[in-house]
Parts: sequence; structure tokens; C-alpha cells
Amino acid sequence: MTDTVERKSLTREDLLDVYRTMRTIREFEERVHAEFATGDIPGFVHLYAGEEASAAGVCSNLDDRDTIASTHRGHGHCIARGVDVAEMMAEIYGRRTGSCHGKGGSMHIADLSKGMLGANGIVGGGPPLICGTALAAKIKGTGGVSVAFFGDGGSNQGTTLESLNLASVWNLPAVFVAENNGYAETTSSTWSVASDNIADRAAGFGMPGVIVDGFDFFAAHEAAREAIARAREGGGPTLIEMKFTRYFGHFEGDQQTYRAGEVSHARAELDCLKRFADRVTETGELSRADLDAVDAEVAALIEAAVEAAKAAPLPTEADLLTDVYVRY
Amino acid sequence: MGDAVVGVVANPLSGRDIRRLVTQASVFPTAEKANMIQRMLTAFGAVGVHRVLLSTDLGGISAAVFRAIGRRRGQEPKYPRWPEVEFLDGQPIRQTAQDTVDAVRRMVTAGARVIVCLGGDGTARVAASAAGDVPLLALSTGTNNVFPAVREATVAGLAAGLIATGAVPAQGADGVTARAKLLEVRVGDRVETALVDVATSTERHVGARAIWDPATVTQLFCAFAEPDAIGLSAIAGQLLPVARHDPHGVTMRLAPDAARQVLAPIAPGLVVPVGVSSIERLEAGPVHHVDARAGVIAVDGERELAFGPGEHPAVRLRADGPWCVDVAAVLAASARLGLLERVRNFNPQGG
Amino acid sequence: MARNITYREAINEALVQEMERDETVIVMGEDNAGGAGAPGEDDAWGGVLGVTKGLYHKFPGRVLDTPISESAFIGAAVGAATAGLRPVAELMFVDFMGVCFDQIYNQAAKFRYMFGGKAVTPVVIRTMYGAGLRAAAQHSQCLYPLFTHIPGLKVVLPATPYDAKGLLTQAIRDNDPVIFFEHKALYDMSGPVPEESYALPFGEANVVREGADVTIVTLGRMVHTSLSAAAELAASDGVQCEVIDLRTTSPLDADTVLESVEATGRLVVVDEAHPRCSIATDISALVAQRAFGALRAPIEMVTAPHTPVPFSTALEDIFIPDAQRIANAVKTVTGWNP
Amino acid sequence: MNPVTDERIVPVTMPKWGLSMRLGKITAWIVAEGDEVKAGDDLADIETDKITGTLEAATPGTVRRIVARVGEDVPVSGTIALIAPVGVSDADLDAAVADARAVIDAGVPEDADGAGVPVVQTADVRGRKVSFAGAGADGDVVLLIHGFGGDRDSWLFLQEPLAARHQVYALDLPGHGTSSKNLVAGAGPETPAGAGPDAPAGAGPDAPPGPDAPPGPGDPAGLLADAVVGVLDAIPASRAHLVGHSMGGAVALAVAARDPRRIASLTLIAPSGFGRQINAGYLRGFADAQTRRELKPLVGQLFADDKLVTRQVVDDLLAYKRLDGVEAALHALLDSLLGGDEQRGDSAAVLAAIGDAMPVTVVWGRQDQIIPAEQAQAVAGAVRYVIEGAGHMPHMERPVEVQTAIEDTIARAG
Repeated sequence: MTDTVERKSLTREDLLDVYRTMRTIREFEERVHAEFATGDIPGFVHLYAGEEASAAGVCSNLDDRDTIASTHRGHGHCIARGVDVAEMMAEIYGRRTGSCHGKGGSMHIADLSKGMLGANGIVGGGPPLICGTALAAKIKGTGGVSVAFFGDGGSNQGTTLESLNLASVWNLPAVFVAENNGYAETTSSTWSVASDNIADRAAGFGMPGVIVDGFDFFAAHEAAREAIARAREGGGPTLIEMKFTRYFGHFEGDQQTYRAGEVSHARAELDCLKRFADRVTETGELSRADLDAVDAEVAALIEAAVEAAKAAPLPTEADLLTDVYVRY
Repeated sequence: MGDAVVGVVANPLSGRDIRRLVTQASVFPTAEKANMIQRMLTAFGAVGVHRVLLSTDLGGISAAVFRAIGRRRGQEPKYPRWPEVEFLDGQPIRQTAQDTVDAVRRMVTAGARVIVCLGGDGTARVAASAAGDVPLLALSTGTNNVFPAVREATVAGLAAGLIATGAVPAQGADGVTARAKLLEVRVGDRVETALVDVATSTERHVGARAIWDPATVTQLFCAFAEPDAIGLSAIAGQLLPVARHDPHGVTMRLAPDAARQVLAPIAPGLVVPVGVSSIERLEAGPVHHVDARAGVIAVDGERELAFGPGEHPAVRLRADGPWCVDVAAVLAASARLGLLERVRNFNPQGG
Repeated sequence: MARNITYREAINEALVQEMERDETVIVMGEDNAGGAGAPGEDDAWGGVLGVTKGLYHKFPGRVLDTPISESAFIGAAVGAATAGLRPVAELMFVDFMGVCFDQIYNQAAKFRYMFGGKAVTPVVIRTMYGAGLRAAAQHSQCLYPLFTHIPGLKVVLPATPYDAKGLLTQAIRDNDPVIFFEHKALYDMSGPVPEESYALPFGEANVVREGADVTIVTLGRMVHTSLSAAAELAASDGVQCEVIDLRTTSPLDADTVLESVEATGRLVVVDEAHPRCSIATDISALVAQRAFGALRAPIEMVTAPHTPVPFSTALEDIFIPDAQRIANAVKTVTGWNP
Repeated sequence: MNPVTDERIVPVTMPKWGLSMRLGKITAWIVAEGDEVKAGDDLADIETDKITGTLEAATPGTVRRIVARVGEDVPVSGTIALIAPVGVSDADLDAAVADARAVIDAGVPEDADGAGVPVVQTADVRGRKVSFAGAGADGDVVLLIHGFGGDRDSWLFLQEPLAARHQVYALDLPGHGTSSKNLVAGAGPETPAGAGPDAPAGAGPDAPPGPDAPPGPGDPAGLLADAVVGVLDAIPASRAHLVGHSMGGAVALAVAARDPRRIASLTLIAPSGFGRQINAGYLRGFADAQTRRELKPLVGQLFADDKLVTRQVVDDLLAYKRLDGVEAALHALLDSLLGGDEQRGDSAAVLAAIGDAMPVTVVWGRQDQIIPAEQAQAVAGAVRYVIEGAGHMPHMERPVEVQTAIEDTIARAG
């Protein structure tokens, strides 16, 4: 193992940032869940709650040179990449002040200036794109790494499998993060993923594949740290499978009659925020008061985001025709 | 229904941890785990095992065996006889080590006379903790494997079957089963066991579990240390080898800048110099407190227990580890007894 | 200075000049060099019909062979475009869009709009189209209407070597995703092309022949078939056809079409694609809606039939619109007597 | 096939208007069979792929036969009509028509670009490529200098006729035609912005100017004069007659001022710099125009009769304007030509400095909409021709009269 890329350990500030990220995602999603039920939020909304450790664990290893591509369940990745939360909320409400001026919605929040190549309404849409951003980083010599998040459903798409192959053939600085939350819509991954473990497919593409407890921030962070360092050093792509479950349905409104009781078990026993808080307070790295302060800060942030979103103007008819092309 | 019962537990997650990424460790495919069980079923059937209790999993191993049984249904004459297979379902599967514990407990309760365990050191350790006095036959399908044997499953299946049917008595004088040693770690009221080694690490979190950076290891306790081992026990194996059947173990303090350095394969694909500041025999019985104030305890190469100031983890070598089947000894006994000899027209149904 | 080179050479020259001019331009596609990983030459083909020949050695590291994985590498070109490169990806035959269309129409085309104007995706997808090489149903189609339908894409179909170079140059410099259609039967066509770089703007139709009697609107290879028909008609019947090469179907130069029909009062649309939901129907609808008062005869369309492209020489020759069918259509509109 | 034996039959042939012309098409016959014509009478309107022009009668007589039909492509020098006295028999005429038809029907021979077509040459002027083409083997050297946005093809009606008695060269000024487009000081050959890492050291825009550094960015006109001198050196010509149009007239003056002994005569056609007034809207519009729709009405302003502007003329100009570097070059020149909406240069002062070192002629189209013909009065000491029925491009609209002016000027130089 080479050591040309520094594996720095997490400082107190890092841990606070990580907790803030995961708490912000959780609060954001719980709030969207509640607001959706009131009927104020249009369209399809897919919530990330339960999976926070993956977004935070991976993105806490990234910097300005790096790019991620996300999924339809993309709020967590956006927040972990630093996309403005108020603009995200406004976008979900379809407001002109939203990240995409109300033209994208929940499934298309993006901020290329933050290395966030977009949530994506197409399952398996992201992996080919990050092959491209990784290629650009490689050709331009920026040292940037690109990360594709996709789900167990996306893992079965030809686009994803082709991208794993291409990334290996071109030896791209890429990391493929399979977020296996157990269900593609209603369909169990134990049924739909023939290799059962998504990570097992990595061997077929000549890259390492590892399974990580997706509820454990430290496990996710460490695996991502190694994979990203390897990619930065020119070692090529890695496939990481995060195993966990989502706390909400496929989309808001899903009655989830296909599920058993795993959510209450996960919330009670496995929850990433709870585990993280327990761990860092046990080790004394952070105090309960530190965490409470972050909780309060995040609650205020989300409250303000919702209030601002509700009060924000809607796009106008003139906005309908703009930004189709740079120039036409 | 007879009482020649074998339990088979297979860990679907073994062989997939971060060492695939950091040390190019091998991948053990799910399909091969399922194939191993099928080869064992043939061996079990050949020596007259009545019933097999098989753990269920979400990784696809039990599902593959189930499909194989389905394909045979109605076409049995074309295939070698398999025992009846009972799938231990009905319990929630958590995709954690607890699944292995639950399965082994059910096998013991259901009267298994031998338990075959497919996995690595970690799987064997967890299975052993639940097996009580039922002999264990650990087969390697993992990464960092010292404890389980790398054996053809058919041969292992014959050995397990001969024990289960009583054709080779488990407690006979031939040494076909023997007690392994055990390392016990206590941190407050938390207890973990290890079959090979216990290490203290300066890492603060369990994280991705595996240990691959020797600089983080400060203290090492080994139940045995073979010179040809892979993993942390290989460090001791080159300096003060201890056999599985020796009554004692070995303990060391490590420091990267120690004068004494040994080149050791501490993980697959990782041969590194390790500084050893002290090494001594570890006798069974006495309690050793670890030096570090805070850190993580790794058992059999996996970080399991984090501890903080005031917790003072304690390690003890015990002689009363799990009973383990010695495949070579079983089949040697079988040879002496002529158990696999047959006359023509032998009817296996009459056995 | 202008000298005669082929359509293939014109495309190659545009690639060379743009790659020299801008180091962010890269080229990728199946066999674009040819021979990656193989024991022989490593610029063996230069594309399946030799269009990218010679680039590999001229621009080390910027001409990438790809696995046969259109989704992955077309998507990679799109992704790379968002990250500061100007990739020119080759989709060998447009018929293969079926295995990568998502990356084009759901990703590249929509980024800018979906992301509220925050994305720029300067990707060019070069692709071969058209019948005439006995390549049968899955290697001969004219699928540009499908791309033209998608907001966010620009669709370009050069008919001559001059246009090929200038339009490809513009496509590479353009900041929007461009689908660049190359007719495989035109690659050996020769014509005058300046040695210097130049960019032809999109959305400007080319009046390739002026005439007062009938407007023929066409594109791609059919420009030449239409010109043949127009020359024959002028000689035999004295009918003067104005032939308009659309050059780009998105953006569309509606004004040139409408101005011409306003003058001639008669329209024949000639399109090698199938007749339904096509450029032919689109132009017909445009004129019917916006120049109805000028029309002195019903609009005629000359297209391929609503069948897959056949293989046999005997069938493909009648599948492709020819000058005789165009001339007949022109005679129909000139002879119209209400 | 009988050769035409009756020498009284004078064929009217398809003219060759420019080096690249191979075919012409009669768009209208102005005369009919039986009409009497005198020299200079209009015979027919002829369209080439470059321009539409009117063919004038060279000899008087009766138009006995019209050979070429309207709309028909006729090879250059193919017979399109026969002029003959009444005495020539119908049979002889029919035989001549048959011969002529055979030529027309045969079309353009494959090797039409054969001998006699001048080879294009290039001169290297301070690292820039300057293209020029010559015709004619004997006589004085005449160098034709086009104007703003033009190229050597603008002399298509003049170069060959003049070449009958002179060595006639036409160049493409830097920024025009096929010459280098880069007018930026210090840069050698075109080095694109953002050139790749493979660009040779010193060739980039950052390279310091050498001892022979060309004029700075504020003096692109000086660079044009350099190009003319460079072409004279490359021909090589120790003495030459210069013919300059519009901006090219000012360039010719500048060259003459640098070395009056080398320039035998000056013919200035609608030269710039002899007054303040100019059609700045045209100049800016031409430099800015991006589409045919924008360009066509502007180009029409160049001519007294804007119907001369064919689609091909506009397309060729657009093709030129779209070459990399042209837009920048035109704007650089524009800045040197215009101050506000007025002309910046002072050609009268340059001319005064030259004094009477050489004969000077000025030619202007009466209907010039770019630079008013009145400015001809400011060309002190010059012989003046103001041509009716011509705009800013008399050498295209009235080439015969311009040719006469040039020949007279050359003759005055002795």
C-alpha cells in the first residue's frame, strides 16, 4: 500500500461537520416527509433518511476537485456536498429561488460549482457521467476523483455495469458506491441482484469490491477514504457496497406493504446518528452538549429553509422558455 | 427420522471486507459457498447422515441450495442421495454476526452432533461461542484465516458425517476431536472471545473492522502462533511459535521503532516489518490487563470493542475452547475401521 | 485556400484543427484509433470508416478507444463535457442510439434546463446515418427526427465537405450538446474546402440553387438528389426549382423556407427518413401553418416508405428517394389544377 | 463538321470573368436575331457563379443567330451568338451554329484548368503568408490591391484583359482572401488563442517582437503596405504600377510614399482618405454581419445596381468572413479606417508628400454609396474618371472603362 495520499484522522471539527451533515440530512428528510403529507410539496420525493452515514462517510473524504453523481434519492448527497439547504428546500417546493429555479425539483437538484452533478431521475443515469468527469480529471491532471452513488436497483442497470467496465479499462479515478437499501421500489435486492452482494460484481470488472455496514459512519468513512485515496493515486476504481435500509418508502405516499418490521429495528438498534453520537461521546471526542448545539442549529436551519421556501415566489411564464440552450 | 444430524452454517458476508480494497485480499463467491454445501450434502448422504440443518441468509447461499434441491425433486435416481435438509428460517435475518449465533444455537437445540461452519476466523469465532460442546468443523471461505481449514468440502463432509453418525466416535481415543484454546476479552460488562489472537489498536473506532496497519497495534495476545500463519499471529509465529495443541499461548508488545523487527504477512497481500519490544509465553488462566488507556480491541483480526479511559480491558487465555473436528484424524480412523469399504450390490438404504 | 477534399477528410481536418486550437477537445469512440490492446498497429482503423485516422498519433492521450459500451462512453463524454472538456464522441451508427439514448436525451439534453441554467455541456456526438451501403435495417436509418424532437439538443446534417468542416467546427465550439450526422454515402464526395478553420453557424439553411417556380426543402444526402432533379427539370421542362438545404434541423431556419415558399408558392419536401413524424412532416406543417396563403398547390413529400431499410440491392434502391420521384413530385405541384 | 469558312461571321463568345470561371449562363438576351448592334451595346445578361454581368458587343454588325438558350450553361469561350453581315448565307450560319452547339453540348472539358491559369504564389511577410496570383508574361508589372473585406477575385473582370499587355498580379492583403488573417502585432503566423502545449516555443502571442517587428496594433494599415512591398519583392519587381481600390487605394499611396521611385503609376479607384465622409454603417455592418440575411443588403450598397449581387457573391463573402481570424482582422482595420463615423486617414497629405513623382489617376463610380464620388476632387493633380452607372465597385460594374483608365495611366508613365 502506498502512502502518497495522506490519510488524516478525523479532528474534532471534522466530527462536528460530519454530525452536522448527517443531522441536517435527517432533519431535512423528516421535515420534507411531514410537509409532503400536508400536500404543499408537488411531485415525486424520495427520502434518504437512514442512509446518512453513506453520503457523509463518502463526501467527508472529498474536496473541491471532486465530483459526485447522485440518484433520485439525492437530498443526502446534495447536503453532504454542501449544496445550499434553503435553495434545496425552495427547489422541492418548486420555487423560483430554488437550486434550479424550480425547473428541476427534488430529482434534479444539482450544483456543479460544488462538484454535485445532479440528482438523477434515471436509475443508473449517473455512473456513465462520472466516468466522464473522472476522465476529465485524469486528462487535465487535477487529481480529482469522481464518485457515482447508485442503489441496488441501479446496480442492475446496463449503464452501471458498462461504467464499471469502462472505468477499469480506462483506469479512471472513480469510486462506485452502491447504496443497497434492500429495495428497488418494492422489489427486494435479495431477489433482484443475482450475485446477492453487489460488491461481488467488482471482481468481474477487475476492481476491488467491499461491503460496508452502511449504518456505521466510521466504516463508511474508512472504506471511502481508502478507495478515494487509491483513485487519487492512480490505482483505479473501487466498488463499495453500503448495506442498510431506508426509513421511508420508495417515494412519499408509498404505503410500504411489501416491507416487514425492519425499519423499527433499524431505527432502534442500528441508526447511524445514534451510533455516531454514542461512539464519539464514549470516546470523549465530542460531548453531548456539542451534539445538542448542532441539533439546535440544524433545526433552526431547516425551519428557516421551509419558511423561506413557502414564502418564495413561483417561477413565471417567462422562465418556461429560458435555459434550454446556452445559445440557440 | 434418525438422529445423525449435522448443522451447517455459512456466512454470506465473509470475504468482502475492506481488505479487498487495501490489500488485494481474495474474494470468495457466494456461488462457491453454495457449491461447497452441495458437495458436503453428497458426502453426508454417502455416509448416512439423516438430516442437515442449514442456516438461512440473504446473501443467496441457502437460496442456491434450495434451488438445487428443487431441481433434484422427482429425479432422485439420477443423483447421489442427499440427506433431508431443513432450512432454519422463520427468524429475522439482521445481516450481522447475531445471525450466526442464532443459527448455531438452534442447531445445538435441534440435536446437531457436529456443526460445519463456512467462513473465516470471524465466523468460526462467533459459531464457537454458541456451539457449546458440539464439535465444530470450520472450513475457510474468508480472508484472514488461521483457524478454519482450507479443505475440500467433500472430504470435510465425509469427516463431519462420520462423526454425526457415530461411525467414528467423537470422544474416542483417536484425537478425532480436540478442544481449542480460547482468548477471552472483558471490557466492563462486554465480553468477546477470540480463537487466534487479540490485539489492541490505537484506532479510536471500530470503523471498517479489519486491521491492516501494524503501526496501530500495541499489544498482541495469541492462543497459538504458527510459523506459516497469515494475520497478526504470524508475527509471533516467526519469533516464538506456539502450536494449536500446546497448553500455552504467546503475548507481545509492539512498537514501530523497536529494535527487534520481524517481517510478517499480517494480512493477505501485506508483508511488513513489525517492531516487537517484548515477547513472552502466555499461560492459560491469569488475567492480563492491556496497557493502553483508550483504543480498540480487535479479536481474530477484526476491531470489535472500543474502550476508553478507566475501562481497563482484561485478556485471559482459556483452555476450554470449542471442540474441533480433526478431518485428517477422522478419515484416518475411518481407514483403520474400514468404514468406507463396501461390497458390490451394497444397498445404501439398508445402512 | 480552398482545394478539393472529401467529406471524410473535411471532418478529419475539422477535428485536427480544433484539437490543435483547443487542448480540451478529445475524441473517443469504438475503434476511433483502432487496435487498442491488440498486437498490431495502434491506429489501425481510425474509426470504422477511417474518419478519425491519424489523430491518435497527432494527439497523444486525447484519442480514446472505447469498449463496445455506448451507454458508458457516450455518458462519459457527456460527463466530461460538464467537467471542462469538449469531447467529440463517435456513436458509430445512429442505429445504436437504442443502447445509449438515455445519456443523450435524458442527461445531456436536459442538464441546463433541469439545473436552472447552471450546466454547460459542450459535447459533440458524431454519428453515421443513411441508406445506400446495403447495410440493412439496423445500420442504415435516418433517425435525426428523434433527436430533433428533444429540446436541448442541436442536430446537424452536413451535405457537403465544406459544410461538414464548418459545421463540425461550430459543433465543437458550441456550448450545447450537438448531434452531428454524417451520411455514410457522402464520405467519398469531394468538394472545395478552405484549409483554414471556419465555423458555420447553426440555424442557417443554405439555398443551394435558386429558382422561382418550386421550393424543394431537403437535407443531408438528399440535397444532391434534389439538385439532380432540379437540373433535369430545368433542362427538360424549364421548371426552376429553389433547393434549400436545411443543414441543421435544430435549430431550424424557418425564415428561409417560408421566404422561398412565399415566392414560389409550391413546396416539395425531400427527406430520406420515414414519412411519419419526420422533418418532411415538420416542414410541411410549418409551411401549411405560416405560408398557407402563398401556397398554390398542395405540399408534396418525397420520403422513404414506412418500412425498415431493406437489404437487397433491388429493394434498397427503390427505398431511397431518387431524382425521378422528386421530379414527379415537382411536376405534381406545378401541374396542380384545383 | 465543316469549319467556319466565312470570315465575315464573328462569333460572340462566353467571356471569362475571373480566373475560376469555367461556365456562364445567359439569364436574358437583350438583343434578338436581326438586331443591328454597335460596339459597346449590351448584348446579354450573363450569370456566373460569382456575379451577374452584362456582355457588351466588341464589334458592330447584325446579330444573325442566337446560339445559347436562356438558362443554359455555356463553357467559357463557347460561341453564344453569331454576328455577320446580311450577305452571309443561312447555310454557312447554320453550319457555324452546329459547331457552336457541339461545344456547348460537350460541356466543360475535364482538363479545363490547364495551361494559362496563373499559379498562386505566396510571399512571407514578417511571418505572415501573403497570397498573390499573376497573369501575363510580358510588359510592365501591374499590381492590383483590393479594398476592405475584398480579395484578389474582385479583379476578375480586369486581370485577364490587362494581362494581354502587362504582367498583372493581384494579391490578398493580410486579413483577406487566402492570406494570413492575423493582424496582431508581434504574432507570426496565426497562432490560435488557447493553443495546445505542442505549439512551438516563440510562436505564441507572448513571443517578444524581433528587431524587424511589424507595426503595432494601432497600425494595421502599415502592415498592409508591408505586404504589398513583400509581394513586389517576391515577384520580383523593381518597378510596378499600382492599382488600389478603396482602402487598397490608401495602401497603394502608402507604398508609393515609402519608395516613390519603385512605383511607376498609381490608379486609385474610390480611394479612402480623401475626405471625412464615409458610409460607416456599411463598414461596421460588413464587419459585424453574421448571416446572409444581414450581409446581403450591405453588399448591395457596393453596387449601383444591387441586382448584380447574386446569392453566390454573398455566400462567398460569408465563407470568407467565417474563416477564423477574419472578424478580428476586419475590426482591427475598421479601427484604423474610422474615427467615429468619419474617415481617419489623410490620403491627400500622403499624396502631397509624393508630389508629382508618378502619374496618378482617380476613378470613381458616380453612384458610390460608400465613399462619395465628390471626394475625387480632393485627389490633387490626378486625372479623374467619374463613371456613370457604377457604385463603389466600378472595376466590377464597368470593367471596360476602368481598364481604359488603367491603360491610359500606364501609358502616361511612359
